[in-house]
Amino acid sequence: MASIYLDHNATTPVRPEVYDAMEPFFRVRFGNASSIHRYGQEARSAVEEARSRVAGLVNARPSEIYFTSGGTESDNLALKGIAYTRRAFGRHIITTNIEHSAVLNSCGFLEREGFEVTYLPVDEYGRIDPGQVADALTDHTILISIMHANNEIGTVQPVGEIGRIARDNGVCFHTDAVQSAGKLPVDVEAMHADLLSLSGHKIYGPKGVGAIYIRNGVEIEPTAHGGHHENDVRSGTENTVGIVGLGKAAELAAEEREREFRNLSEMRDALEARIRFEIDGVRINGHPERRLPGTLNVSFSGAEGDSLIMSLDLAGIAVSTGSACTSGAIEPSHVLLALGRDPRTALGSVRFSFGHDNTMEDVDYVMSRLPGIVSRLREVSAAQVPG
Amino acid sequence: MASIYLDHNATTPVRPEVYDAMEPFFRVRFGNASSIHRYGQEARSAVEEARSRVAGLVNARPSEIYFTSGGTESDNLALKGIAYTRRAFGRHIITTNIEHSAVLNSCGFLEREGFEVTYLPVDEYGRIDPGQVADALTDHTILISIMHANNEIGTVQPVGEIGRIARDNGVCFHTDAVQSAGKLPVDVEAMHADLLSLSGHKIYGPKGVGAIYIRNGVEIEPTAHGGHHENDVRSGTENTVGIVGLGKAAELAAEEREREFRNLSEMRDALEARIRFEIDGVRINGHPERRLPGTLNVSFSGAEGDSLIMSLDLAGIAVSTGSACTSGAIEPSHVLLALGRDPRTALGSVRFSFGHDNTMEDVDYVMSRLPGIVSRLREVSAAQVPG
Amino acid sequence: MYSSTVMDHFRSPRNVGDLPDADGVGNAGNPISGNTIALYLRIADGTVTDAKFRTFGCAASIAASSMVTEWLIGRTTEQAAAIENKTIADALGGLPPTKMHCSAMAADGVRTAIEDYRNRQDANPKDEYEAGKRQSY
Amino acid sequence: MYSSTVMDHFRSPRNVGDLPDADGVGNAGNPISGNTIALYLRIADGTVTDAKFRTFGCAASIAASSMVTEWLIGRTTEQAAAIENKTIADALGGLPPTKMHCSAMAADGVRTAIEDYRNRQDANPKDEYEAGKRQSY
Ligand SMILES: Cc1ncc(COP(=O)(O)O)c(C=O)c1O
Ligand SMILES: Cc1ncc(COP(=O)(O)O)c(C=O)c1O
Repeated sequence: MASIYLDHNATTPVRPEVYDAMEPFFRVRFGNASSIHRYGQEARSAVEEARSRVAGLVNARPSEIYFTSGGTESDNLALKGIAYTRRAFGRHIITTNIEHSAVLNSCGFLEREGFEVTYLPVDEYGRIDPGQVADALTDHTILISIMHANNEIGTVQPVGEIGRIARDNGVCFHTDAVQSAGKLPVDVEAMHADLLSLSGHKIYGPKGVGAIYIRNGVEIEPTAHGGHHENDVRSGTENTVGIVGLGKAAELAAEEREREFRNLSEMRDALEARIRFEIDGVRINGHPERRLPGTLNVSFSGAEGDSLIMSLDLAGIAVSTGSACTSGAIEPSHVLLALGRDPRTALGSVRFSFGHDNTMEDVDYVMSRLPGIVSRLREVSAAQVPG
Repeated sequence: MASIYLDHNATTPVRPEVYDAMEPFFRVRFGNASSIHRYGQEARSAVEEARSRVAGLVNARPSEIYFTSGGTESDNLALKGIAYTRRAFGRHIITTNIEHSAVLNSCGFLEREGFEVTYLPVDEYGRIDPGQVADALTDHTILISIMHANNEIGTVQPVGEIGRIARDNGVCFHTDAVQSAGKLPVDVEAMHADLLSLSGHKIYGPKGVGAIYIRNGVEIEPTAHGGHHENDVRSGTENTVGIVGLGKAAELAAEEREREFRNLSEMRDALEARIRFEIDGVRINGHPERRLPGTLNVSFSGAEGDSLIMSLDLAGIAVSTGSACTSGAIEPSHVLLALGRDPRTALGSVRFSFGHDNTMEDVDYVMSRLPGIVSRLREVSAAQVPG
Repeated sequence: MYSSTVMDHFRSPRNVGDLPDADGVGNAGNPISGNTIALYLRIADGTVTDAKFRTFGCAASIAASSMVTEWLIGRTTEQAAAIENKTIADALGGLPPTKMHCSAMAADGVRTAIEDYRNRQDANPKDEYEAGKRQSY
Repeated sequence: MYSSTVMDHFRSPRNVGDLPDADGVGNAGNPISGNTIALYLRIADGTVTDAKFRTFGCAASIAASSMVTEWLIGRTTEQAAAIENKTIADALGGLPPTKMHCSAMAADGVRTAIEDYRNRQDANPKDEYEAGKRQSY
């Protein structure tokens, strides 16, 4: 049976080059990077090499990169770490209503701890206007956290301009670049970013490892206290295997970004064109141009997302409704609602996300099955279709 | 050249069985465990199988096990999570002055946040008397956190009795079992533990993954907020590879614990006897009986620990001074000072920690080099030796 | 995640459609932001003789809807009115805890359809016995 | 972690020992809870002619101590007194930032030894020229 993976925004397989780089660190070069004997030194030098590679991906200095357990931890550290460090100066944070739940729920926690959070609304394409950010600033604003590219719809934010506003106003700027790394240029200088989150498993590295860029001189309260690892920003024995994998993945991502962009765009655009042409009652979610190359989010009126995914899965096509949802409860995506979609339309949406190993044949295969699946589900729900 | 690893309390190599279990999850079964398609379902079932195995190691129910990024995160979550959840009932925490820095520095953070922490002193062997714990309880005590076995000296605490006191007084009990798992019986029921920390890389699993046991019904504020993973206790895309590795490692640890205990004890006791017999001016740190099987911490008067380690490393023997120290600054171990050692003696200490692959020949090899190294360093420092 | 019965009913749902001259129609679920079912029943002599559905929802909702139509045919209105959410889930070989609400929706559909049938009966009793029996409740 | 020069001086430290009739002795470091050095100098005509050390400390401290004795022999007391921590670290081919304090301890040892020598000279000047020169400071 076909087995076509089109859910690369959820996670990616580890690339062979990455796997090969990691392999020796499981059993041979397995030392604790903080040990002073040779096992430790071998691990340490591998960790530092990986740090340079990650720094290279985002145009930072190696000393500004700290390893974490993933994008979620990086986001939590950025939000809470800055909030706790700067709370004497103010307790106001600005973000958007389409951030990843790692940012939104860190903000929720901070609100319960007495911080005030402004959730900026986006336009129908999911874009923030930098002017909105400027207008939301108060004397008490300590942090702006706005993602580079959205995981569900792929919309890319004008982070350079937002960073400029933050810088000019002496406010910290964090951006979640988990989805954009390896697909778009990510440059902490061009973005005027003070903090930036990355995750290994979205760029063909391993799960359970991520990184955070913290500009030299920006103080941060750790969220993981302990043995003073990672220059006292993030404690815990270094995950050498994961870090080496992330380093290698970052290197490949930087090298191949332009080619990747072209390939992913081509496949995504082909699928988008064919869906529009061959299926009625569809609506594309996200910005027409300012969008991640491989991401295509589509609403199919009258067909429910989970059923679509299940049917596609039975046909050997793996896609998702947007963010991998753990609760199992059906809830319309907060991102699609933020675009102004009605809940029913939001519920009938599917995200296709292309990756390194996809080909144009995959597009053909999807289009050999998708129209039939959509009409079958519409048949099942017929009386229920509004409009 | 010889290559003898005697630093298993710092970290362990991944065992081949563990490696084999993990291997398919990098590139083949690489799905996000929260995705609903088959890639996700494969990952999910592997994660749940691992959860059962970890539960088996500590006699818990699978639903009471949550995966984290390691022992440090588990400790942070236990301390801060309970502190934040229960602060309305009181702000007093009881721990010891020989805990791992993950616990001590989480406590330090909580003190800065307005909690009060009692650091119980230990006796000359590093033991806490349960009576001390009972005496330290106040009406405001919400949490007792006392480690099962100490990483530097191996001393084992009477956690069952301490847990009993906690239970009888309606106080939460957390124990850090990072070092004891796989070496001693670890049973959350016998310990009356409400929370318990584990780490993968100390039991021949991978680095960057750990677990926390949280008794059913114990509420906890997460430290990583996000996509509601791990039943909303710990967000972040599941590190399937690491979790599967931890599961397999836990299974092996449970199966082999008794044999491991005998082997490690035998080698440790042999090394201890020979050091006492063949080298003057030594002192063993830790409890003579209530001690981890593979751990031997020795002070060599007049020889400095870092130099000893470096010299042993040059001879192909990897050991450490106690905890893998990341600052590089020389500071006497807080654990040895807590035993009442003077700082100079504390600085002259080395921890040998045996593991699965060591043999009696390793003991012979160490003893063919150690006496010469100690006397050479004593010669270098001669005038400096006090007493 | 899902039992083979769920998958079977999702792949090949039974009794999809509507009954233009149904004796009872039940709508359940959340039409604004969730799954919905429309259940159509034909009832004769106090017994369900035909059942059809339309469902907008996840795989479990569709399977539960399909299963419930099969279950209904041949049941008395009393049996139907007393349906429990668990009955449907059990018939499906179980549902994940987070999907139990799908069987609940199907059960609500049944109860609403029976209620609709009874209301119609009350308004226009064509079966005195049935109407009488119902009054003894 | 360490340069090959550090490792060489750590493996085979030069000038380990003491000089019973030293002209200047320098103790530095933290005798209670840290590394310590005892540096012994023989000085003739304002020039270091021999140097020995005893050090309790990490590999970097021992290497720095060894290196500094080699550096000292043949230097004038002025040169010795003006020693900088960085001079020693550089001679060792660099030290990790967290180990710079080891070269600082060795430099302190030198300064203290020279001071001790000069104090002895002041108390019992056998070299008038040297004593006079010093007063011009
Ligand atoms: C935009 C964004 N931020 C953060 C995360 C969280 O990263 P991780 O899965 O590594 O915890 C994700 C993916 O899940 C994401 O898409
Ligand atoms: C007793 C103890 N607790 C906690 C930890 C921290 O675990 P990890 O290295 O997985 O962060 C360690 C080891 O470093 C330990 O020995």
